Amino acid sequence: MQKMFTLVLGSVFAAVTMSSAMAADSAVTIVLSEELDIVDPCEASRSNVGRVVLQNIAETITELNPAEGLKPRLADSWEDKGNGTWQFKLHPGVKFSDGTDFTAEDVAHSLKRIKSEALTCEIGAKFFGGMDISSTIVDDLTIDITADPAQPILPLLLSTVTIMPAESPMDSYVDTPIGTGPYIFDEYARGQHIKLSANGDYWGDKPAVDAATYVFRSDSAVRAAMVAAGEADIAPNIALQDAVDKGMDYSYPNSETVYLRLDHNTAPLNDIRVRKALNHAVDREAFVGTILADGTLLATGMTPPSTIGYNHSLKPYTYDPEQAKALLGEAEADGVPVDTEITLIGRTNNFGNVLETMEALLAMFQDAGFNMNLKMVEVAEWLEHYSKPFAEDRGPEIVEAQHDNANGDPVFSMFFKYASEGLQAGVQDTTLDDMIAASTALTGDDRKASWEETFKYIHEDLVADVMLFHMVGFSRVNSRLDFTPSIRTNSELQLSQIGFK
Amino acid sequence: MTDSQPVRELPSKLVQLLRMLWRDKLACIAAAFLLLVICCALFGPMMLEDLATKQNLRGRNAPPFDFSKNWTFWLGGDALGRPLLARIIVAAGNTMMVAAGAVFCSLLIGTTLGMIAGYTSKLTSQIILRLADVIMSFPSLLLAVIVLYMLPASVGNLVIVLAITRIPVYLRTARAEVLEIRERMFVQAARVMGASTPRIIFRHILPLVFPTLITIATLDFAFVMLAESSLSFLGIGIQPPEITWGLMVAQGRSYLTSAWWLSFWPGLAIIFTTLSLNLLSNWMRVALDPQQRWRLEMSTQND
Amino acid sequence: MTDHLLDVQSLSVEFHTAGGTVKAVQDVSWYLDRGEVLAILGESGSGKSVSAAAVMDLIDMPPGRISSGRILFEGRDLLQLSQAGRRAVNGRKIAMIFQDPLSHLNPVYTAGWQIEETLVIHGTRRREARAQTLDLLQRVGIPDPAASAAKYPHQFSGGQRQRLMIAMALALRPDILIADEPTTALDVTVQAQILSLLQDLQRETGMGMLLITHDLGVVAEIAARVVVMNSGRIVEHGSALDIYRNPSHPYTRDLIAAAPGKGDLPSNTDRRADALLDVQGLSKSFGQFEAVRNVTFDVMAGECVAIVGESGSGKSTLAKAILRLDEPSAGKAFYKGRDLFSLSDKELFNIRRQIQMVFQDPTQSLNPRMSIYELISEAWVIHKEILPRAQWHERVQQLLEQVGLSADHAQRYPHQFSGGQRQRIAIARALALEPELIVCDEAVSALDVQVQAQVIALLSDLRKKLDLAYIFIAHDLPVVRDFADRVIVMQGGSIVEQGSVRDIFENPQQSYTQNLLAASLDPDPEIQAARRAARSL
Amino acid sequence: MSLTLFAESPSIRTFLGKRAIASAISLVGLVILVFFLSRLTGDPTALYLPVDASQESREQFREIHGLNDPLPVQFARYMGDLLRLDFGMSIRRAEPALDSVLRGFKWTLQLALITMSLVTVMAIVVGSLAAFRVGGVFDRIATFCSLIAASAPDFWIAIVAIVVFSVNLGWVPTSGTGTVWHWILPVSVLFIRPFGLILQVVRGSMITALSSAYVKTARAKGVLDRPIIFVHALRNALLPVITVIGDQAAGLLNGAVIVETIFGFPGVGKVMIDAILQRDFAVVLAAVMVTAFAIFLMNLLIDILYAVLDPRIRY
Repeated sequence: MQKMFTLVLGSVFAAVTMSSAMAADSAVTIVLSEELDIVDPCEASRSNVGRVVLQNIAETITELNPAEGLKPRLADSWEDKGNGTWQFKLHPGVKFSDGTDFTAEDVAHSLKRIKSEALTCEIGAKFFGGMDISSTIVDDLTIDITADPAQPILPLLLSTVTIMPAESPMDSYVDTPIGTGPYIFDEYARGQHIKLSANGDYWGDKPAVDAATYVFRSDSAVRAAMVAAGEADIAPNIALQDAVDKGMDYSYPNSETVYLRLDHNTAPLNDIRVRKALNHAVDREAFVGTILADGTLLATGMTPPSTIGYNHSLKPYTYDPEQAKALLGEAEADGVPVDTEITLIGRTNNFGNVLETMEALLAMFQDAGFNMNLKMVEVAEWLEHYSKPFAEDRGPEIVEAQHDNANGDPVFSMFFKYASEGLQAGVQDTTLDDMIAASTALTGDDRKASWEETFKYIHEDLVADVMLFHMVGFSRVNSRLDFTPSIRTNSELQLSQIGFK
Repeated sequence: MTDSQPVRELPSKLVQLLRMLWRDKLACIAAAFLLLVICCALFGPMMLEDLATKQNLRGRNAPPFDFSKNWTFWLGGDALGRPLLARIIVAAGNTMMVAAGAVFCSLLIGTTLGMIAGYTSKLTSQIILRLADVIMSFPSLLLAVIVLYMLPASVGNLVIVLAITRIPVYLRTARAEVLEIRERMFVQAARVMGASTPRIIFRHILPLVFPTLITIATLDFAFVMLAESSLSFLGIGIQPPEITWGLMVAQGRSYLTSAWWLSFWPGLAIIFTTLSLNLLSNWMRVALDPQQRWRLEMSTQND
Repeated sequence: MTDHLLDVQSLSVEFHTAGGTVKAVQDVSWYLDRGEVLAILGESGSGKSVSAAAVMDLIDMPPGRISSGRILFEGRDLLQLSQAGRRAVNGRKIAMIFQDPLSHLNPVYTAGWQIEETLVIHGTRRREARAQTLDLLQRVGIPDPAASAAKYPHQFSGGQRQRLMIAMALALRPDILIADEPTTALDVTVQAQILSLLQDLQRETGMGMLLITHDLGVVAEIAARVVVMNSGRIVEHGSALDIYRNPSHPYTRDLIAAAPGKGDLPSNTDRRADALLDVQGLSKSFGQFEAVRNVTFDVMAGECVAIVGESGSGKSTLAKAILRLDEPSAGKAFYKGRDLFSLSDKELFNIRRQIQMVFQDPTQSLNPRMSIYELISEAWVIHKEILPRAQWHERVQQLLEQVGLSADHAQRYPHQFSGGQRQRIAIARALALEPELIVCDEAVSALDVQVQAQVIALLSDLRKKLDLAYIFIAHDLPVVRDFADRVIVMQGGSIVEQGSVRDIFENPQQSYTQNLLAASLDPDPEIQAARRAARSL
Repeated sequence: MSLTLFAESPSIRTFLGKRAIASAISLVGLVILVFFLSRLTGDPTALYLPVDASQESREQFREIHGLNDPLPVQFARYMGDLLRLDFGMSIRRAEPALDSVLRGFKWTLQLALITMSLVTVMAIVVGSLAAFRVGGVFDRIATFCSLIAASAPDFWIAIVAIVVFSVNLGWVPTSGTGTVWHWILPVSVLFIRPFGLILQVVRGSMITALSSAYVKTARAKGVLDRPIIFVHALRNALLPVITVIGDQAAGLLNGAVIVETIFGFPGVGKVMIDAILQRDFAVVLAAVMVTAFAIFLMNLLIDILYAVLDPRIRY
């Protein structure tokens, strides 16, 4: 018995000392929700890749700061040369972690590489689809970049492009990324961890964090538990129900917007009264503070409210099941087949509590008199419903989707979601097509005003979709760190911004 | 005068069986509990369906043991404010249907194939055995994804997935038993009489294999329930608004730290049901084995 | 007080079963002295092994319970000893050998290891034990002891396995050896060898020996005193000769009367001209092994032909081949002029009902899950032309009465009957098909003597009434003496000798047949004593 | 005599040969089935490209990964590569599929070995002792506990264990790999169900063995209870137990998906489920083949073990 007790006590002691040793001094451990399959910086737009690589290993020439707007990073300045061409002056004296100098050639190569056919990098596909990007090297530290068609927000777009050395292969991913950032990629033990250490020759300020270890746990409860147990310092993205510790858990708008995409090509969803009825049937406020976090905003548009051109004057549709029923009745009287069974399609594990959310939505729609069933599908199948080409023989479908736009401009969303050619657009409306095209070409306040018009048109005139929520994310941060997660935490996690208390 | 000694009078089989069940108190409780679950499964969905799906977002995660509320809330409410007790009773229907369906199908198909493998030519037997090997090594998760990708995630299709993965168990057992029983004297006696192969299989061999298979099936019933809940955990099981206990546990596990009752009660339902099945199967193993039966036949005074 | 070596005093043992408490033995007393052989004689279910099991602490409790009595060994009551105390006696002071040595030897350890173990657990050093083991193997007549010690039980023959058991039991020269049916299921020639080995060893060591048996012949051969048991009680006790000559209890009298092979031999009769079954040059091999070699014989209608041989002689294989349960490798068998081996499935199906079989073990040949009615009427389910369904009930009752059972047994299940009754059911089932030839494969070998006599009487009776022909397969000669017309003696897959019963028993031509006859034990102790004397000359 | 003759006829080599052929047939069947069936779960393109990717880049992606060819052509190419032991490239990880799988398998193998060794030893000892006094207090407790163990959903146990032992008590790390301490929770959770199951089998099998005739002989020889249980009965009782141990071990080798997912354990089960959900077909196939092959080897080992334990079994 005595022996047993000693043993248990010993193990407790060992565990305590071990975990405190892990979280020692100026190294941090970050627990991510899924293992990184690829670490190539050209995939940095994927959030888990971005949290490791973006601005830690590979930097961009411009950088979007949610508070201050677009800031220089590897470029010191830029100017619009007209005809879609912008000239960038690069910061001198920057070196890659392998010792080579950072020059315009690297920028040119990186731009080519994100569009490489053999790689299909996500940055290229996501931000530079449907345009050609070419560059002209003026001198070592000056480069002209041209987009065709012209992009008024090209400097903003370039805040997504990670700069890699000119030697990076065009046809294969790198597994030890090299960049100009404040950290060096040390080791990737697949399935276990990634290790970064501070880059001694970094051109900028020396960060407080010396080294970082990334580990992967898919279960939110486990991630939260790890920070609580001192095994990890930051758990970006934990579930609402795990964020129970006021001292460690931070909530922040995470740039995600949840909405229900309506398919305007099928009856009865092609009738505006039916779409309005859907909007009135949802008690949005009931979700906030219950299934969804406090601080979740009711959405009227596809992008986060911080995006330029977001129309703050729009009001969410009121919860009014009676009106919904009345609208349905009207439509029915006009011969709209409102009894047709509608399929509500949700994506499993899309966000925390998606299942409960969808169940609650279904119940609300059914209460309002809709004939609807719910189908939860995993991502591959979900995409077939969400993205064009749609199946020919589909019935009326409502697809739940979560859209992320942390890049400050609606252009990253509008074309895909609302233009007739847009891959995920349920609407086909030429007026809207024109409005989007016009807004995209404008700059400054004109651009802002034009986007606001567009948002209003979508929300009030077309009633295109059922907009639901601007979501809130939770991160758990060990109290020894001086770090506050922000909207950017969804796509990057700059170690240099972390301090110690 | 051994030859003319009077025949022992024994009570009817059912009475004898019930008496043996009564001797094993644990198995008795288990049987009673299962009976209750079956009643819930049969009548619960009819009577409580509406109650169990009535949402109340503002009254979510109501804690258990609040006896001032309707009895359906005595075990608390779930994340959408629905009464847990009512949901558990309603979910019993699907849970039992999935498990019973899967066990029945795999038992039927597995036994048939096993009998054929055990009593026919070497080639057929080899083909069937290789098939069993393939099924055994086929990842059941992939199977689930395939079936539920092509077909909607209904109870029926879940049954298909689970049934296929369990076929080899019965197939192998049935085959092994057949190989043994076919050599027994009474099978030879039937052959001497000219009995056809189907008659030998169904009339002579099957009744002897059956007790073993039923014992395994009882155990498997528990296994299938757990497998179903695992699929739900991975998000490829049955999908809401359908409910099973497994799904309730899976949905509730994210609230473990804040509202433990969400996954605790359905988890308990699973544990109690599988435990009952295991106890009953244990009892059956003894009751159906002539060499062990005496343990249950002994008068209780010595117990 | 007592001065016997082992003294069992008014022992009662009961077992709990479904039907309530069964008293296995009641108030049983017997004793055993050094240097003598005591036999406990009884049929199955008489409780003859129970008191020995109590001596050895082999009764599982529960379900068993010793309700009263004492077992004194060298004056100490064994029942009062601790478990460790009793295990110290077992093997060292009192040893035991069993019937069916194959299942009583641990299949996964070598013979040498198992003998050594007896020595080692009672304190012999491992190295010495090894040497002694080889001596013991030598003594009990196992060839090549060193190689044999490394072999596993399944690699020995039945007789050798019993020798291993004996070596194991006698390793520590115990005071008492209990032998529970040591020669049952062994061939007669092997039985004789084992008995003589036991006698030699007993004389050598001067131990007391308790022999449990159902066989009067074994008693006559080896025992001086005998205790007769029936239904858990001792009915008679005395010297072997006294009891054989002057049995006082009716049970004992019946038992002695039932011993086979004492009737008058039938005279040779002329055989009818037409053969019912004519087997020509039949052979059957399994791989390299030739189980049956070029066997030729015939059976007339209404005739009873006995096939006698020891285990491995191929007699059962022959029967299976004739019934096409196994396909023969070569040869022909004409049944009423048609070759059985070249029949189509359809023709074979039709001929099935004319040749039936009764198996050795009625427990195994009756499907335990079918009622007697179902078992018998199955014949008509398969061969629908025999009887319309309306008459099944009546016919089943008729058949049951014909084989000496009662008509109301039809709804019961096989396990509710005794062994002899089950064999009667099996015979009724065979008769249901109205066959002309019945093959009886060791049909009475597993039965107690009295029951054996009854079943044989039934078979002869049926033969007369229904003009049946039999092929009667048996492993010892006395059984067939009263019953068969002709005898075929087989050895190693071939026929050694065939002829009429009288010829074979009175004038055997082949030495093998002569040995077989000589090895058969006579229930009369005097005759056995005379034979022993003749042998030792 | 004749019996031993038959039992020893085919040599061990022909036995191994036959087994290898049978397994090869199964393996080929498995590959065919997995190859075609997995393709029924849809086009991976949508998963790998951002939702906004254009038709052209989708087309490009399919071209690069050979998804445009008709299925039979893809299959022929795959089998051709397979003959050269080339298992194809993982789309997701941009590395040879076999590398991903073997890396995971290494962990799974260790996990399975440790867990099964513990399970085997514990189940045999406890089960044997329970069988010796059937219906006794020890037997009842052991049986009841083992049944409960076999009845609980493992993901539930896993999460509760983390909450209790790691967060509240702080005894062991929550998850991951690294030190010995990291193994405690996954092994414990994996241990529970096989332990309950195998304990039951050991108990049943030991009851049979202990009531057999040779045990009577041993008692008559004067062997004490403990050697009777662990020397005489156990070796005979092990055969059916080994079969069940094999089945359970096969289950673990297939990857303990749930436990690996929750504890962030980089095993092959995790690799497999990720590959399935991401439609990374090459990895799925490689994982299926590697585990099937491992299970084949294990079954062979079990057959050999049978023959070692029971001299009556000869191939």
